[in-house]
Amino acid sequence: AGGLAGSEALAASDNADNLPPNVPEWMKAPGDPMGSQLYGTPSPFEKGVIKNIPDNLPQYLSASGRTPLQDLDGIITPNGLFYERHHGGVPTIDPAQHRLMLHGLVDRPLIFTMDDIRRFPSESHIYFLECSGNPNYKKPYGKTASDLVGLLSCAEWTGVSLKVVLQEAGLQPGAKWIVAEGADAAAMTRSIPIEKCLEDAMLAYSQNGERLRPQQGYPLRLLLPGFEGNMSVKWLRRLRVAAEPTYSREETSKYTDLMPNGSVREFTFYMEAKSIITRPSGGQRLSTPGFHEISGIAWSGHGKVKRVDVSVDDGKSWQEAQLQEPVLTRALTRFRLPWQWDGKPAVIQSRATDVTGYVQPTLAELLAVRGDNYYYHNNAIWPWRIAANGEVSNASA
Amino acid sequence: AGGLAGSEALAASDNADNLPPNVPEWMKAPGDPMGSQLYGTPSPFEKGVIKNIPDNLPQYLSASGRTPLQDLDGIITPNGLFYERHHGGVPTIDPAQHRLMLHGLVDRPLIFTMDDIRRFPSESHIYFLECSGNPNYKKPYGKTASDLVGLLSCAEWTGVSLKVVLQEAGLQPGAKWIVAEGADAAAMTRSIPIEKCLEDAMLAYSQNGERLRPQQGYPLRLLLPGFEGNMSVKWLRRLRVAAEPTYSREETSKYTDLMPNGSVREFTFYMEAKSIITRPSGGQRLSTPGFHEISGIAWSGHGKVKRVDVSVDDGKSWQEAQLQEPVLTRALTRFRLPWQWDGKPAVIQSRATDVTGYVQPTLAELLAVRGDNYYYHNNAIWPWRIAANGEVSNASA
Amino acid sequence: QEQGPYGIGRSATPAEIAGWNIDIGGDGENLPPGSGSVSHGRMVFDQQCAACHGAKGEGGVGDKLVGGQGTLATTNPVKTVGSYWPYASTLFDYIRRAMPQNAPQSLSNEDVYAVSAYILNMNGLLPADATLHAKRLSRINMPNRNTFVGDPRPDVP
Amino acid sequence: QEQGPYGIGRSATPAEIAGWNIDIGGDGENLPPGSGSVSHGRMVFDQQCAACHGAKGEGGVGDKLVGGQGTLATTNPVKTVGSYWPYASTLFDYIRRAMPQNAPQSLSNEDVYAVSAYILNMNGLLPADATLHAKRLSRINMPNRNTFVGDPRPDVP
Ligand code: HEC
Ligand code: HEC
Ligand SMILES: [Ca+2]
Ligand SMILES: [Ca+2]
Ligand SMILES: [Ca+2]
Ligand SMILES: [Ca+2]
Ligand SMILES: [Ca+2]
Ligand SMILES: [Ca+2]
Ligand SMILES: [Co+2]
Ligand SMILES: [Co+2]
Repeated sequence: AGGLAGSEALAASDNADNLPPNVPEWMKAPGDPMGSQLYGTPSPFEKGVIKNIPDNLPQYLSASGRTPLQDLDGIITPNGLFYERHHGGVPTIDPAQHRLMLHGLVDRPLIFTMDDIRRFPSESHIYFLECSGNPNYKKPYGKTASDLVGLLSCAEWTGVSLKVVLQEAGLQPGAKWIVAEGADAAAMTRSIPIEKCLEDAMLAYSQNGERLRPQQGYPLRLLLPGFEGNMSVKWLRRLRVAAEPTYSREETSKYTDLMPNGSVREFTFYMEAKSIITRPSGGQRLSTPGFHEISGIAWSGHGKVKRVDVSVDDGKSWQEAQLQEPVLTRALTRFRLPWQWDGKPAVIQSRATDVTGYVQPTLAELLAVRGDNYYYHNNAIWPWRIAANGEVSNASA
Repeated sequence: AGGLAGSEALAASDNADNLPPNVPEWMKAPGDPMGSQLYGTPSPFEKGVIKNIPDNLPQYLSASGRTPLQDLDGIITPNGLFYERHHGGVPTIDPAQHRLMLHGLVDRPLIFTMDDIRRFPSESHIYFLECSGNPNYKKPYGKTASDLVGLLSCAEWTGVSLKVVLQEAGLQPGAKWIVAEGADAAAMTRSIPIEKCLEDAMLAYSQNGERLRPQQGYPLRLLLPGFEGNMSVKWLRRLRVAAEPTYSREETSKYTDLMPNGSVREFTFYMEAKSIITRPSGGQRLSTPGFHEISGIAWSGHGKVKRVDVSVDDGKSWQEAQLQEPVLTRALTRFRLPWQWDGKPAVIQSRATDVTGYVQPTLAELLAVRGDNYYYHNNAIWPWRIAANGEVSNASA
Repeated sequence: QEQGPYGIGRSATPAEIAGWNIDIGGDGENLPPGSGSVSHGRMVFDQQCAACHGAKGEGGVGDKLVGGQGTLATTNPVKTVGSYWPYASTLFDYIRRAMPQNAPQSLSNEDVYAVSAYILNMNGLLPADATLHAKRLSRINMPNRNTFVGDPRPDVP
Repeated sequence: QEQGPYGIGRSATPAEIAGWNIDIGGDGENLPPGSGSVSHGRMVFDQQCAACHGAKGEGGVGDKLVGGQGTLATTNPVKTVGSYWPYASTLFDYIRRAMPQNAPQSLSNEDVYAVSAYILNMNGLLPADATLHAKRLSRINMPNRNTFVGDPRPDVP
């Protein structure tokens, strides 16, 4: 799975029974019967492609598991590998007993069943979700793309526009914020500006076609495209329309950004433009000099990715990468650049520019302004170092 | 999961411990710890959303399992629910021992490892795949959308353009067909016109981000967008460039279309424009008169869907449905129409038109020309009957 | 109060809203009646919190809850309720909804007031003989209250 | 034979290609040497095929292999090797690659010739004393050969 190296070596160490001119053994006997997996799973040979969990977590109720970005292609994250971050474990919710309450500055406080929610007009969009602590600003930085920015995934979401649901209740004058609450053991609570709620916020119940996974908020979650992932409250049970934010623990103690002078930025919602090369990337190895495609993902909370530039000479020069169509708003965008590796040490990196003209900064530029006590919203360029033997490692580590 | 009815009833029969004003039990104790599923699975409450397998199959080595379309939203099929059709079971292939041989009318016959294949420039596209026998033309017709057209799924595929791989070997003059062979127990063999191979054919290794599932051809499959699914040969091990088709059993005995006069259409590759309403659809029930969105999927092997019309009065009048952007070439397109159900019996149906101007026909129109011995390429409109109690059933059954 | 455009959902009753709405505003809005003393809070803390947060709130599996004042602009900032949090009301809100982590929403309002009082006391923000209630909690002046600013990004490059 | 544009992959040797290329053309191209008689084919069939296809090829878990000639334009068409298949060479190709279903690619070329001969014989397309080999197989005139036409769609609406 995902290795760039070693298959010729592997094959050579195997016996050659299955290699030409021999007929491989799996053609000489029937395979597994149809329906042996009523809900399919990956090949046993992909068993290493799982969520990436730090080895040294103090506890697992409030923790995160990362998408193995370096093993994935395209822009869709399969649901089984979607990143996880939660604060009180993953609740097991019976959808028939789940309710969404909508109250506060509305004409008609309402309670909805899941079937009610599904009766509203629906919409589907491919959006990324990213945790804002992805990663923080302090060394040691991770080894792989997943270690660095694996709190990032992308899926096709289906649900109802929050605006439509708000209209059903009728917003009252003075409605400026909506406080969203999850039905988990953390009763996760975040305040969202009303502008976002009326722009592109969704109440999502499906993810890549099927119903949300428990780890992603089954049976209902808020989805705020381009905002830090924590705000897209999972297991959504309550929306309170208010004049002011609630100043919850998650928007004061956490998810605020400490500057070197001790001042703190609050309500820092947007995930700014970012990109990373996933192939070749840390932990992989180029098997041979010669042609290797450089491929990665780019995204911006502010809208579409406009361009991605790639440097293969440690930032001295940059070439524009090709973007895979369709380039979608607030979705991952796959970029690619053909490359001939001459077998010499090299440093490669990517740099995204979004529709607003914003250009992804270097880590040094971020640190110069923000210092390394700043914890969230690190959208630095992550260069990879390629050694003469083809091994790829984090050039910033 | 996916029911349109009964949640109020369900909730009423449950005790009210978890309903407002009470705090539900899943907020009062921690949920499952992060990482308890290193590869995630759906909620236990979705255990009924699985592949749909006919109850009376003679055997399971050469058989099919259908996507539960009526339970899905959007256009992406999650990999676990992607439809299955194979002819010798699902082989378990070690990718390190898998080879692709490319030979015949080429300058340089070549053998590729999987790592070789992955070194080529890659591309990603969202394409549907549909089995051509989806369904056949004889009664009884199925009860649900899945029974009718569930041999249909859609994913984001990543791989290399077949054209690029062919250029690596160098096509010789006279190359008109490519014969593709699978490494399964059926050694599945199909002939593909060279034009398709040079247009948009792919060798795909990833599906919705992760590597192909075994049921979909792990580690490598051919992908022929818009052609009948059987031709997108799975477990691909060999491509022979030839002057003529091979007339394999699968392109003569099967996958040919018998006309009423006894003549047989062969090499009928394209899947023509088609659509179906998935919600409300057979087996579901409208819980109450009032607003219900009509939602479904449309697709065409010839390119993009141009429009979908929906009738709620048994075909007397038609309204243009809204298409979910982005509308992609040879991908599923989600359509929607707002609808107020007055609580009276009704017949609803959808009709797709593609970029070529082709309009999806009725079953009667198809039968008039093709008769019911014709087996494949049934792209009929499937109307749903809604009873006064809200129950939805197949109006053609 | 006519119906909404789609006629979907049913009215939420005041009792239902009251049962579910546990949000406390920054200014103490929606704080419940009741009160709790620092000394009772110490008992609650020792029994139900210290295992994770340390006997003196110095941290463990759970966050450090005490100290750090004056460190925010240093190379080793220590962020706690006392040094970092802008609103004391958030303490009541968060403990009630999420703590103790093994049994959230199990404390009475009185115990939440009490244990909040004790944490504030350990941070030097409430005298040892104090009793906390809605009005008093709303008036507590958190040291870091005025360092919070809005989002000036893009700040780089 | 210089390299391709990307220099990826290695040359396939003639022996490797021969080992893997089991495609037979409609005109018998690539049929291997060897031969098999109808009578030997009956033995192979009885032992390795009849369990699934019936003692006389009338079908079972596996397809019906015999009969149906003249039924294609009726309301009950019976599609078999004898009534439907345009090329006899396909029979050799398919049996060799996929049958018996429980052990594909286990028959010798001789046995494939033989059992093909027997199936053709049961369909009245080969005399009982015949022996099948590449040349003879290529020349067999399948009854349904000339009803195959191309794809005229769109045919409806
Ligand atoms: C079983 C372990 C455990 C127990 C018992 C526990 N906590 Fe916690 N507490 C935690 C963890 C873990 C966190 C961090 C949660 C997160 O970040 O999602 C936390 C966070 C907190 C915070 C927020 C700190 C910050 O700076 O953001 C407060 C306040 C708190 N707990 C108070 C309490 C009180 C009061 C009690 C007892 C009534 C208690 N805790 C019992 C584990 C525990
Ligand atoms: C274990 C069961 C089984 C055995 C044993 C078996 N077959 Fe089959 N056969 C099948 C099945 C099932 C099919 C249909 C496969 C499909 O459609 O994918 C089939 C298909 C065929 C077909 C194609 C029929 C058509 O009309 O397309 C031929 C020819 C055939 N078998 C010949 C043989 C011969 C010759 C043998 C013995 C050497 C044999 N089979 C042994 C199960 C079997
Ligand atoms: Ca072996
Ligand atoms: Ca690890
Ligand atoms: Ca109960
Ligand atoms: Ca069934
Ligand atoms: Ca206020
Ligand atoms: Ca020829
Ligand atoms: Co008490
Ligand atoms: Co023999």
